[in-house]
Amino acid sequence: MNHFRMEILVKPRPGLLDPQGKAIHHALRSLGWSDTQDVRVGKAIYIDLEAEDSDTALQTAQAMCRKILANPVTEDFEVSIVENTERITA
Amino acid sequence: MNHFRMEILVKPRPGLLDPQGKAIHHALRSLGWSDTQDVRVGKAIYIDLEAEDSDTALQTAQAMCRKILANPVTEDFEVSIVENTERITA
Amino acid sequence: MRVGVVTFPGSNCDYDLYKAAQQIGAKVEFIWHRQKNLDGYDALMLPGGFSYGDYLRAGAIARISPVMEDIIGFAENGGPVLGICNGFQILCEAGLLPGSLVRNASLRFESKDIHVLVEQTDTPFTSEYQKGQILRMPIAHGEGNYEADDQLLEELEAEGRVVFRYVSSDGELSEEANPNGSKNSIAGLSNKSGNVLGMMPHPERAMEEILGSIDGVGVFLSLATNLSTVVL
Amino acid sequence: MSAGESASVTIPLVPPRTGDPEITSELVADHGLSDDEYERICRIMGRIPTFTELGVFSAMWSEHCGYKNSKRLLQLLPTEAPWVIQGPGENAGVIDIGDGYALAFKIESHNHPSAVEPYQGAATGVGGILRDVFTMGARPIAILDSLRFGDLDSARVRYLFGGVVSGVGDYGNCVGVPNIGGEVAFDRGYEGNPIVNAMCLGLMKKEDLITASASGVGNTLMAVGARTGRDGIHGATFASEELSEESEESSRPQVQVGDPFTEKLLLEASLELISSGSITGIQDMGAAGITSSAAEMAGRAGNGVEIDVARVPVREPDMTPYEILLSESQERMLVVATKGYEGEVHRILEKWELEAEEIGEVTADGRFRVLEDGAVVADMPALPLTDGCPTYEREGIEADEVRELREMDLAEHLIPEGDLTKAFLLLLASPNVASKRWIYHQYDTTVRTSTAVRPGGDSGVIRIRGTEKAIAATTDCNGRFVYLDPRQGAMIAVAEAARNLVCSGAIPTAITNNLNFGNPLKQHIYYQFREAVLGMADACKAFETPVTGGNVSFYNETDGLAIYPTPVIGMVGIIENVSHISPQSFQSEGDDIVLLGENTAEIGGAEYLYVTAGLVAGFPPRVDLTHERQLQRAVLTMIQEKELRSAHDCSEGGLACTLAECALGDGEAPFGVNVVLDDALPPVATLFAESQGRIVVSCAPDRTENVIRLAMDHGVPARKIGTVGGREESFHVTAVSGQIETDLTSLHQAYFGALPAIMNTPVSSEK
Ligand SMILES: Nc1ncnc2c1ncn2[C@@H]1O[C@H](COP(=O)(O)OP(=O)(O)O)[C@@H](O)[C@H]1O
Ligand SMILES: [Mg+2]
Repeated sequence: MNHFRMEILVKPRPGLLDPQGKAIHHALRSLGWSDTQDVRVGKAIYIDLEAEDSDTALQTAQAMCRKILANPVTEDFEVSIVENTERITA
Repeated sequence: MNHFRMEILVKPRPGLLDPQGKAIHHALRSLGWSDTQDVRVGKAIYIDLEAEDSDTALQTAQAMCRKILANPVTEDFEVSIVENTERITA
Repeated sequence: MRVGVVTFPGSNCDYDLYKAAQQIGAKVEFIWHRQKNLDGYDALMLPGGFSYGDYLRAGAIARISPVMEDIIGFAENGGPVLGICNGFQILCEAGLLPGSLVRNASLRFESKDIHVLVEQTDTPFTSEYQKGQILRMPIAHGEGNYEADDQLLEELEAEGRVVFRYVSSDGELSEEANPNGSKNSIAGLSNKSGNVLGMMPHPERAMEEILGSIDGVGVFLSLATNLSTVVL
Repeated sequence: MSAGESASVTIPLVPPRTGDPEITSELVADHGLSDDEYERICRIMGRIPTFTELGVFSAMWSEHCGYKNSKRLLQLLPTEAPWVIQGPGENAGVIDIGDGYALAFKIESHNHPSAVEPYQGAATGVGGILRDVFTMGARPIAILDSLRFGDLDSARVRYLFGGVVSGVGDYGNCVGVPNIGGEVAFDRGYEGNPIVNAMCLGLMKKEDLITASASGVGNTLMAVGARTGRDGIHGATFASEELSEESEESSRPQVQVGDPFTEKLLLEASLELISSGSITGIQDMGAAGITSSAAEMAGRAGNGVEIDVARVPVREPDMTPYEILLSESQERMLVVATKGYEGEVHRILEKWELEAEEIGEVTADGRFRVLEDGAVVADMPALPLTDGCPTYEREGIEADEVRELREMDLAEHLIPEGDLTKAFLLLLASPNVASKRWIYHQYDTTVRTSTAVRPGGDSGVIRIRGTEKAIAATTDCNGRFVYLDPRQGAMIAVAEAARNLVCSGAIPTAITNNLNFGNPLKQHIYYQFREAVLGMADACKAFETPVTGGNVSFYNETDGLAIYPTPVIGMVGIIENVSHISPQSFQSEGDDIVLLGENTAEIGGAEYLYVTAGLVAGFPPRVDLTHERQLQRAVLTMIQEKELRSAHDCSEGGLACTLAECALGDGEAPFGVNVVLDDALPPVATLFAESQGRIVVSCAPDRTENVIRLAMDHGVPARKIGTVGGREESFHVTAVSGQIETDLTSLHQAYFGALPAIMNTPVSSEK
């Protein structure tokens, strides 16, 4: 088994209102960053898991997204591997 | 001026409590993903901005993080450019 | 005694706080978050609610409001500042109080009556209570889980800055009595000099029998007593 | 001139807009319009409508806005009383509560959006009902929510339930309006079709009442609040693909996202606008967006409106007039500013960091005219949009299977299978009976510092500062009863609501209702609808609680299977003096427990049948409106004369569960109970039947005689059934041939532990 750290980025679907992004945009502008055009806020989820290989790891993470991590109606997700270490067995 | 889309990942500091990560971890395990070892949840913030060049864009985003986007007591951040388009001037 | 209640966009306990301060005889005024110059106020209060929707982190955007600079100045000059709920969160974000308030351990908004133990009576907001007194009042928040590293916690405890701690109705510390997972069951906290107090529970909602408790009156009464001795 | 016919001789021609699709019969059908309705539209227009005009008509003549299939029956409801200031037809109903104050209140459904996206669906439902109330000039002072879901053993149902509760909570919590009650029921009849109804109460000085009308020719129409995006455009009637080739699914989201922070600003700004005297009308842009708010406001004033969509602030590029007119983006208002006062409107909105844009004006010609950058894209008579919608009365026939279920012989179920105590604890732990604390601990119930009775009691109570009064409110409906007998079930819903208010010390005053049904084009559904409306009308007359407004939600079906008919009653009552506020739980050891009303063997539709046999069957309990009236008068008198220590109405789970609730209170320090029931009935009936017209009261022993005499004076049967025990004692209820005996810890665990335990198991958004 290998150890993987997965990075899962969950973002609001384009076109949907993003109140968080709107409020942050407003704040950035009032701090003087007037060249800011748009802000969208999503989640970054890091999961450490064990899997046979990277394909399995990716598939597992995707299944997790569909089942629980992302809201299929309002969010899109992206999955990638940020770390892959062979497990040291004692 | 160039147009940049910045990706800003804000994560809870290692060692600090992450109630959301803990809850997701618990849920994943009870859904049968028992090979999951750790879950951390942060924010993914996407900011569209105009800047001279990519260095300026990165610096701006970092300044935003220090000023407001991340809480220095509990969070770390990472900044990168995910899109860079030259602006078409009319 | 002139008390200012600061309204940020999204504050929703400003009126409640106004009424509570008025009940103990204070002259109360609302301060809009863009106001500069806070001359003439004897105490400032930051109310609960959802300033800027708490959309980034609770209190993070309110912290950059124009009024905050003067509030920080006021506090540094020893002026009494009380932050309740969102007000507490803003004080932490602004650095007037250490640590931060993160999502409740349950991940749910928690709204119910809780009990706190009064541990410090040498602040301008708690002098009318007895040490060891148990108070009952409502909480209503989603991010009240007090988070600090071990070093800071040690410091806070050593300096006696934990003013209120969550306990059961008979004064016991326990996991069930801690409604949000706060480190060391911290419900309320003061700055080093004691003039700034942040707390998650709502004393302004425990001011009349008809509301279920009058245990919050002491907070406002303490302030009135302290200010009248200072001013007169 | 009657609605529907335009008197103008010259018919304004509007050239087709480049890029808009051609009007074909498919397009008309996709807009949910029948051939007859389309012909009617052509007659009204005097020509073929443009694409934009078709969209406007289809929205205004949809079931949702036009009340096609309900209007005629709704006219049978009583709507008048001396205390009614505003009946149906406005954003919210308004009643006079004395001392110079008026109460605005209304209920609204968000069932379909919540089935798709529970969190946002519920959140935006709360947002909409808040706006309906504050656009009357009233400050929202309380929220209630009435919810229905399938059985909680499904992970998807738990996901829906959890999402809805946090959606309701987060929105109201952020805006700062206390939740004071509501209801929830779980039954396979709602699987796939959750019901999410939200009710709001608002308080105002009588003189601050403002209505939503576009009065004053030449006044300026302003769009206020959030920007317009492509949210929920024609959600109900239009399939997105046909709109244009390049519009992919992702650019046309049906889900509306709520922004409670903007709502809070909008609330403050609106109330400031209203008191500034710079506006003559204001309305929420709810269903069908700018179209319905503008058309309704024009209709009420008998005026016309002209709007330039190019001036509407938008969130996305390249929006067409069609999209702008029909967008259902949240947190937006249409305001009619008095000519010359636009600057004042801007000033107030700027203070609250919100946008306001002048988008048109009130005209004298009675037309609904839309421009795009000066070019006319729609020009139609305004009145037929609101008043010209055809209405239908249909034939209703009861479904055979319902009659069979109702007439099912239930005798065998009156004999308990095993231990009565076990059955009782199971019943008490059923999510339909168990404590709903898991829900309302997620709702701020104490903000605004006026909540005298929080959720968990018979009704929520808000005191009115500066007066001696308080307002009580409740929502009620047992869908199983309505399913088994719609007329009876609807009467029970009204009776129970009134009983709940009375138990809290309030005089039932008026109702708002939310009629949740299946597809009205089906005969058996229309039957349910008609019978329920008739039952509601009778009961409202009996209780003198006029209907001041409400909402109809049809088409709550999945795979052809409809929900139980669920006409939710939202009732408000006045408590003359805050000293009359009465708790539902026992207060003192040694007090006597008195039962008002009679136990019967009416087990039909009871939760006991569902829990023990999975059955929804039998005749629902009979409701005698005269008895209910007398019972309620009696209890009110007892409360006002300070004879009682507590009063609690009997409902789901029957008498045994009612006694348990009285004993447990908020769970901190339960009382023991010693009750002996001598009814000549099978114990299952005595303990668990949900017979109507019963209230359990407790009083100091020296008041018992008086209480019983007062009841008799009102013609209400009453008897002492036992005493309140000590904190160390047990819960002991004896019926003629069986008994319940359990310690208080088990009682507590069953009642308070049930929902948290269920909701600690995983949820899933997957179907
Ligand atoms: N079930 C009902 N009983 C009585 N009046 C109703 C009912 N349903 C709707 N109404 C009234 O019809 C009018 C139109 O309702 P609706 O379209 O829901 O208004 P809104 O603009 O608030 O959505 C409202 O005044 C409402 O009170
Ligand atoms: Mg409606």
